[in-house]
Amino acid sequence: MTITVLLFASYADAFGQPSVSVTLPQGATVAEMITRLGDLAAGRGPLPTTPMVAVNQAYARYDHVLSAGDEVAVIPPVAGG
Amino acid sequence: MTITVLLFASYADAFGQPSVSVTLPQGATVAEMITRLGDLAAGRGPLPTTPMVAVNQAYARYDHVLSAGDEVAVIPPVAGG
Amino acid sequence: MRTGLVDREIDGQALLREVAATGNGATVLFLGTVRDINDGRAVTGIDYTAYDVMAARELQAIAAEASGRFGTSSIAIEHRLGTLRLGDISVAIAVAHPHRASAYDASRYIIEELKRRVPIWKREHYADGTREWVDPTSARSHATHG
Amino acid sequence: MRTGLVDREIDGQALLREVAATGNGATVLFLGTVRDINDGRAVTGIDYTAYDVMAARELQAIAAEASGRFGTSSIAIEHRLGTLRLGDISVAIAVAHPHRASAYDASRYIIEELKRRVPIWKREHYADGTREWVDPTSARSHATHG
Repeated sequence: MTITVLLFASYADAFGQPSVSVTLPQGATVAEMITRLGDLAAGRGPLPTTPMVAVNQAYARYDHVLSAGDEVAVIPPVAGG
Repeated sequence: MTITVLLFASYADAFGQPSVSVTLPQGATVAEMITRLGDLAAGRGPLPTTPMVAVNQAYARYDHVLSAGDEVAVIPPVAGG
Repeated sequence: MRTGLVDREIDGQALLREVAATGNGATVLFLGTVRDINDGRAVTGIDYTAYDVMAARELQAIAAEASGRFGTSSIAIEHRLGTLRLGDISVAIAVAHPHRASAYDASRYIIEELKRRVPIWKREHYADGTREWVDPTSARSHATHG
Repeated sequence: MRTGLVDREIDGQALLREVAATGNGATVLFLGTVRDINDGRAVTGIDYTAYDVMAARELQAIAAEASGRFGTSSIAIEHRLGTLRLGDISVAIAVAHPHRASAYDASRYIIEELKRRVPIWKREHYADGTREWVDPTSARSHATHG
């Protein structure tokens, strides 16, 4: 399945775009998505090894299983306030 | 010496006036002033046995020695805010 | 740093303007207002009176203490005297600081010290027409106003 | 209870009006503003961006948690997005409650949770013309803004 991963702030700057498509096997977890994203990010910038992830607008654990159609986002360190 | 003692709120209501004159010997302490005031208050109302006292607009201890000309006040429980 | 006893409406916005400075990242404004219920009794208004000169001195001393302890001079405090209606602001405390933790702590310090030692008194008017001086040290009066 | 992300100036006075009620004796307004110095660098402005939909949901969740924990629905929160200048209000939190301790605690809870989990980011503009995303988890960045 292909998952569109939303990028923000420094992560969007690193990729030069606000989202990136990641191809994953059915039943892939957040952890696998992050590994794949890390490969794509190689040499681009500040993506840490274990960034925060949101699935369908809620923070998700790394063992969370993704489904086609999920809204997935990688969340840089937040700095509101 | 004669000391004018300022009264406020419930204490002023108890005495029916905003101040009361108390005659004290030279060298009298706050404690003696309060004892004398208690005699004057007998039967009038809510003056407690050990109210807070201010001398010259600062809280004073009961062993504080009064001088003629001091501004003395008996302070009911405060309720600002 | 400014403190005052006033006999007019308190304007919280004006206090905020007084403490604003681009070196401050956090501002805390506390407002005490007249509540409709106290200790289970229906309140319709409050008279505030003070030992004016001493109250002004204590307020100023508290502001100076807070300034020293928490490291900011961006402090403005007003307490209103006279007869207040429901919802009227009786006290306003504005504190600004580079950092939020100290802004909150300074604000809290000021209201707690104000309630502990500034010689101000209040007489509540009740719905049944009676009026009574409030004694926060009495058994009945706990966790009350503000 | 109302929360919102806005792209216009925040009006603290309007939030105070929203939470006013005669059952409340205490109101705490917190304002976060753009500071001229952060981590020792001269700041001239800040861009705020957000993952809008999730940020709105998290803000609303935080308000609901504060309401449940501290027992008041008199809560209004706004966070501004876009480019802010020095002194501009980035966040305003108004909480009113019958009693002051809970008003302070709820206000503090909301700002701490907001900073911990609402997906909002800021890019500071420095006097030397550079711009950088702020990472509060980095070693250099401690006890910073607000």
